[in-house]
Order: sequence, then C-alpha cells, then structure tokens
Amino acid sequence: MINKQVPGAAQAVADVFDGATVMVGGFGEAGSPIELIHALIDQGATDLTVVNNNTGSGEVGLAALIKAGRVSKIICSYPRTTNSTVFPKLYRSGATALELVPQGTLAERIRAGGAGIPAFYTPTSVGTTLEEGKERRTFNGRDYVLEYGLSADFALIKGRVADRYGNVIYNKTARNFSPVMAMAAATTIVQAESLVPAGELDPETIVTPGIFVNRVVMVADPAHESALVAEGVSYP
Amino acid sequence: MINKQVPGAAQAVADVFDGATVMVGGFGEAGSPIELIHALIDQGATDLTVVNNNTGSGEVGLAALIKAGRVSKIICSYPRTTNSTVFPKLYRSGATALELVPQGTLAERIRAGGAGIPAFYTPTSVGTTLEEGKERRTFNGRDYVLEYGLSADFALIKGRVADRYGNVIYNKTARNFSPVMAMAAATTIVQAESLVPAGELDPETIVTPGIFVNRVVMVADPAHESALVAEGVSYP
Amino acid sequence: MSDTRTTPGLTRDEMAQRVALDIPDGSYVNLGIGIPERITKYVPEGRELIYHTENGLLGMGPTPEPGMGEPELINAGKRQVSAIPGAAYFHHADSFAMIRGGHIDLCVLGALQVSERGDLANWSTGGVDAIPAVGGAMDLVAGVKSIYVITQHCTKNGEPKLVESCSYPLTGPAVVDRIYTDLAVIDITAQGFQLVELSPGVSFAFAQERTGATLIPIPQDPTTVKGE
Amino acid sequence: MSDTRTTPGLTRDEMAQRVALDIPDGSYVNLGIGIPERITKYVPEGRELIYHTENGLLGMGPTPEPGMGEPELINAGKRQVSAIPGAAYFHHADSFAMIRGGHIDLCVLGALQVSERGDLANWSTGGVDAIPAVGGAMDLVAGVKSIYVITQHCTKNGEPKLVESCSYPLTGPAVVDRIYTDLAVIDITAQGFQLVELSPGVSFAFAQERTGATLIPIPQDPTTVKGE
Repeated sequence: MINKQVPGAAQAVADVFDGATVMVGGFGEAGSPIELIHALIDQGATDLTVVNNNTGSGEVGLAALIKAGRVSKIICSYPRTTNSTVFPKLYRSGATALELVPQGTLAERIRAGGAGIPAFYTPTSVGTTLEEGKERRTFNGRDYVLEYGLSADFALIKGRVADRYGNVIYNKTARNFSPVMAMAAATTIVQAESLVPAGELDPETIVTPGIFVNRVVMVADPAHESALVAEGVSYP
Repeated sequence: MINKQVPGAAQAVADVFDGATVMVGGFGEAGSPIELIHALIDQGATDLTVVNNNTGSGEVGLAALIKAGRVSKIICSYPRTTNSTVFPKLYRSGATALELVPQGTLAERIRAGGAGIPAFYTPTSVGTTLEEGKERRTFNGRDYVLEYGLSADFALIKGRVADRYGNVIYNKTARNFSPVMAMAAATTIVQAESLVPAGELDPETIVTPGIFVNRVVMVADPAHESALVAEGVSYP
Repeated sequence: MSDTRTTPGLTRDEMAQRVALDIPDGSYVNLGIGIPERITKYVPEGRELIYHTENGLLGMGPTPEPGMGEPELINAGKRQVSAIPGAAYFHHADSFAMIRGGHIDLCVLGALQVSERGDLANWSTGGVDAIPAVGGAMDLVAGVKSIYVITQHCTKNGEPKLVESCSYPLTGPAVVDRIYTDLAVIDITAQGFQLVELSPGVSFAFAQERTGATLIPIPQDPTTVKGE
Repeated sequence: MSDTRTTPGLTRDEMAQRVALDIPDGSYVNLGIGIPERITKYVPEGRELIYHTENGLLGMGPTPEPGMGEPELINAGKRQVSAIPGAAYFHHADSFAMIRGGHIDLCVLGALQVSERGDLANWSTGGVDAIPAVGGAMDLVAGVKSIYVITQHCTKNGEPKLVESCSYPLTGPAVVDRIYTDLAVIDITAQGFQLVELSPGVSFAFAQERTGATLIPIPQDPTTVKGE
C-alpha cells in the first residue's frame, strides 16, 4: 500500500545532502514550511542552493537557515523584504551568492523543470541588465530571451491538507510557488496541517496530485513567521 | 458590474469570422461543447482552422462542422477515432488540411500561447518523421526540438459550473484541453450546465479563473456525442 | 515616503483618484505597491474592477480590519488583504501566465524615472552596494496590456523623473503608455512626452521646467487629444 | 485483433500477467490501449499501482459495470473508466507535464516493431493513404522513465516484430527498455536484444528463428541476468 506519511519533520528531511539544491515554497511568510526548514537546520546539511522568492525575515525559517551559514547560493526574485536583515550581510561579505531572477521567469523556469521543458523564450528582462548573458531571439517581430528549466534535489512545501498518496491542497495565497516546486524536485516533502484518508479530498479540487509528492508529514499547528519575528524568536 | 453571461449559444458565437482559428475543448466526447459547435454551424463562419485533439465522431458536433465544409485546416493529435468517418474523406480529397501534433506538444503549445511563451523546447518527436522541419538543439547532452506557442481567435469550451465573472469548474476528464484553450484564445466562450452567483464557487477550487473567459452561456442539459451518434443523429 | 509635494499640484490621493477615473469598467488591474494601491479607494460608482495580485489571487478585496487578517492571505507587497466573492486562487506559474500572456488589462506602477520613449526604471538605483531585488516588475511591464505610471513629477531633491533617457537600470524599454504625476497627465507617443492634461493651477511652463525632456503641448483642437 | 497466437507461447492474458509481476509496488503507470490494459487484472496481491491516463486522471480505476459509466469519465482510449478514492483530475498540460517531466515510472505499450537498439514503431505503418494519428505515444516514450513493450513476437503473417532496424516510422529512437512477447522477455542492452526469459516450452532456437535480429542468450550465471 502506498503511504507517503513519515512520522516527523526530522525523518522527512533526513537525507538532504550537502550541496543539494532545495526549493522552498512560500512567498514571504505565506506558505513558508517553517517546521521543515527548522528540521533542516537541525539536520545540518550545508552548501545548499536555495530557491525561494525571497530570503526570509527575522531569524527564523529561511532566514535562520541562511544565518546558520548553510546556504551558499540563493536563487530568488526579491531578496529585500521588511525584516530581511540576515541575507544582506552575507551577500555583501560574499558568503552567499545571489542569482536574481524576475518573479514570473522564476515561476516558469521551475514549472519547466518539472514539465520536462529544458528551455523556453520569454519577453521578460529584454532590454534590461538582467538580460546580460542570455540569448536573445526574435519571434514575430518581438524580442525574447532564452531561459532554462530549473530543477531541484528537494522541495520543502507547506500544504493545508494531504492524504497518504501525497495529494495536497493549499491555503489561499500560501499556494504560490509550491505546486510548481513540487513538480520540479526529485524529492518533494510536504508538511500539512491535516492528513485525511484517501478519497476524502475531492479529486476535482486537488492542486498537487500525489505523483509529485514523496513524503508527507503532519504539522498540525504550524508557526507563522511574522508572529515569531514579532516575538523576537531566533532559531535554533 | 461585470456579467459575462449571454442569453444563448447563437449570441455567444455570433462574431466568429471566416478564417478564424477556433480551439474546441474536449477529448473525444468528454468536454466537447456540442451546443456551441452546433450554434457555430448555424452561424455559418467558414474557412476555419480548428484546434482539437480529435476530429469528432459521427455527424454531430465537431464532425458535423467538418462535414459542413467549414474547416479548412485541423490541428490535432489523433484524427482517427471509432466512428470518425467524416474527416478521412475530406482529408484524402485535400479539402481539409491536417497539422499533426503529438498530444503533449499540442497541450504545451496551447498553454504557451496563453502564457506569453512564444516557443519552447521539448524532447517529443525527436528522431521521428514529425521532427521534420523543426529546429533541433541539444541541452545537457539530450536532443530537443523547438515548438511554437499556439493561440486562437476563439475557444469553445464546455464547463460544469460557471459564474458571472467567467470562473469555471469542469466535470472529471471533461476538463482535458479546456483550461489551456481558455488561456490561449482572444475570445473564450464557455457553455456551462449551471450558472451560480459570484462567490458560490470555492475560490480554492476554481480551475479556470474568469480572466480567461469572455462569455458564458448556460446549457443546462448538454447532449452527449456518443448518444447522438448511437441514435444516428446528423446535424443540422 | 513623506507626503511632501511639489506645490501647486495634486496630492497622492488626488493622483490616485485621477488615475481611477481613466480605468474602464470590468478591467483586470494589477496595482504596484505604494501610491497605486490608493486607486482602489477612488473607483467611480458603477464600475467594477478586478484586482490581480501576482502571488496568486484574482479578485483581491480591501485591507481587512485590524486583527481580522490572515497571514496566508496577502498581496504582492506582503500585506494582508481580503478576497471578494468570485475570487480565485492559483499558483505562481498560472499567475504569471496571466501577466505574460497579456490577460491583465492594466498595471499601475511607481517609477524612479520614465524616459520620453516610455522606458521605465523602477526597480534599482544601480548602487554598487545595493541588494538587487526585481520581484515581478519586469514581468508586469513586459506582459500587461497597458502600463500606467503614477509618480511625483520630481524627486524630493527636485530632480526631474521624466527624462530624455533613464540613468537608472531599466525595468523595461518602451513599456509605459501614460504617466500621472502631481503636475500633469502625459502620454508616451512616438514624438515623446505628449501632455494630455495639466493639474489645476499648473502652467505649461511650470511643468516643462520640471521635466527633463520636451513636453509636447496639448493640441489646440481638443478632439485630437489622445486619452480615454 | 483476433486471438491467434504463435504456438507454443503465452496467451495475451498470460503476457499481461507476466508484465504485472515485474511492476514494483507504488509505481505510477501508464498503460497503452489493448493488451497493456489487461495488466491491471494481474497485479499481485499486496501491491498498489497508480494508473495515469493522459486525458487528465491519476488513479484510474476499473471499467464500470455496464450502464454505470459516465461519458465524461473516460481513458485515453476513450473508454469509460472509474476513479479510485485518492484520484485527482487535472488538465492536459499538467497531465503531459507528468509524462514529459519524468514523473511516470512506467509505460507499457504495444508495438508494430522494436529494433535491437530500442527504437519503437507503434503509431503508423507509413501507408500513403493512411490518416496519420499519433496521440500521446511520442510524448510517452520521450518522457516516461521506463518503457516496456508488450507484443506478439511476430505479426499475423509470421513476420518478426523484433528487428535490426524498424521499417515503419518511429515513435521514438532508443526508448524501449524491455519487451514482453508470447515467446520471451527481452531487455534492450547496449549489445542488442538480451534474452531474459523464455516462455514455457519455447526453445532458444525457436525464439531466435522468429526474431529479425540476434538474440543474446541468457547468461549461464543467473546473477548476471539484468531484470527486476
């Protein structure tokens, strides 16, 4: 019988290896899998390449992972956020490299990585400094740049409800990058607020079908980043 | 106030023009917008390029549109189906041209057309006769072909429930090509079995957001192609 | 930003109100962070606009009452918002398919600079030590049907933001359709900055003095004015 | 197809049963139309396979009882099917993202011809007057992790289907991993057709005679046999 549930966050991230590329769901705090990230901090993997829209805030979740020196490179669209104090220091010191990708290009590159599309053309960034180093090509009189699919070894995802097959539904704008990241990673790990028996989720409404998910761990009452930051929490 | 509802199928398709490219949802009979197609036959537009996975069956729906001589070209993956008798004759006589596209490439080309992606690379068809005339390129040691986004002037779509904003949900495997076709057409026309007040559809479960839909018409009890074919119906 | 303004001219809220007048009923609109967000307050009676936020919501509603918001219902500026009846949630690739695919009618953005050919610079001052952060700005200007800019006519130091050529890194070349400032409404045309309207109490000379490129006067025959 | 078979050898159902033995628990599987569909009947007790059908369903279940089916719940062969508890529906672009993106573990397909380098021909006989129809076959062979072929060893006319080089148009080059026929199980290796197993009562010479290329015998040391 297929059962993708694992007992805890520690087991879920146990095999993340040094040098891995890890996609982390979330846009700001919405959809950020804080408990999985904290388990990854405890686990100790380092030299990670992290893909996320941002760089976290305060000293919890993604920001704590960066602060712990585990992230050698971050691929994101917007590393500057209120309360984002950890990344700027490491970036300026050269300790953490940055690949800046326009947000829509980032989402599409991740989807392409998951959909077996090695490369595609997009109008975004044409005529800007972010076009540098990219191939330009004209289609029907308009210029586009070539962008490459982006895959990962692991994806850490926060869902609302999941089942043993790994089917997942999300909560409002916490959905954001998670469904495409689930597609693009060799191993996709989901923390969900509840786990339900197979068949309880309406098959018409499943957002991430189980084929894209490898492990599901229940985190019934996930922390909210903004609340932790407001409380001045620093992880670990 | 936004209200995309139109009173009937005839009004919904009234502006389809000669020479238009029309995407028609459905895979076999599942999701085929028969009432909209019949309205298009009545309306009279001709020299159409039709995009559909198949070529219809019997002498109703898409097959009837083809039989009526309105389709000068069809872009599809599988023009051979049980009870598909109309297209072979017109194809062999040269009256209807065929662009044969692998099914996954067809779906991805339509999505690309809707997503502003002019072209992408795919491994499908490499090393086959369907690669002819396509650019080949190697990424990471594997060969891919360049495929182009596909857009349309109109899309005819069958949904299950819609609202005045044009939000749509579908029925089981009748979903198939419809969501990507809705994205790729300048004017997307949906027939739905029921229309509900805005807010009645759960925003988490909407498959086609209203931004992709221009007109909604209620067809409460749509015909099923297989039933019509079994009854020997020939439209008009 | 403080609420300093060039006198005479519109306040930020008046600028937002001026833009709101020009947005047709039924438009799908993406509003940048800052002044553009104020537009929602001034949509004329009888018009319904649908707001898109690129982090996965169509049908964004007003800011919730204090304490009533949810941390997982936010906008692109990461502020808590609400959803109207008829809203839809979707993932980021679908959201930017709406943007890149030309499905959004209008995007209203702030600006550091706009050139007379419609180049927009609004994402970076190009500082050596700055953390570069682009977000969805380049996607929006490349994909949305119409791009309106809402901005003070000049910087706080009195430098013109409407220029012959942008000195800051571009968000996109030749993407802006129209500019709303405290002093004027200006279209980008093949000829350059075409003045459409001056704010009450603002003279042509006053606006021209504060513009870093030639302002083309409003044509005498009002029927030739390009506008909504 | 009639149920004519080369004697000795497996029946179609026995072939399907033989394939079923080799599919690991938990696999995501796409089954071609025809003999491959019979595999579902023979999955060993205690294994759970998830069936994908490219028209938008993961978790396809058995054929419904006569009269109990729905015209909008069909498989890629356009036959009415059911959905298991835990199934999910999705659109065609997502469905082929599963295929092209390498998320499906196994696809079992029929064949017109397979070459010793694993080229598959199963979509067209190349007839001048034939209506070409490819469906999802090329996507499946290009994207799915493992491709198994299930086929009669020879055509009805006794022509070998396992050949040095396909004469029919290819579905994909070097895509087949393993072939199950009425006579044998054969792996595609760098050396060519590697015999893995002969059906009961079938001799090597009998199988080789009916194969259009060299069959590499089963190695003497069974530990070197590549297999599940």
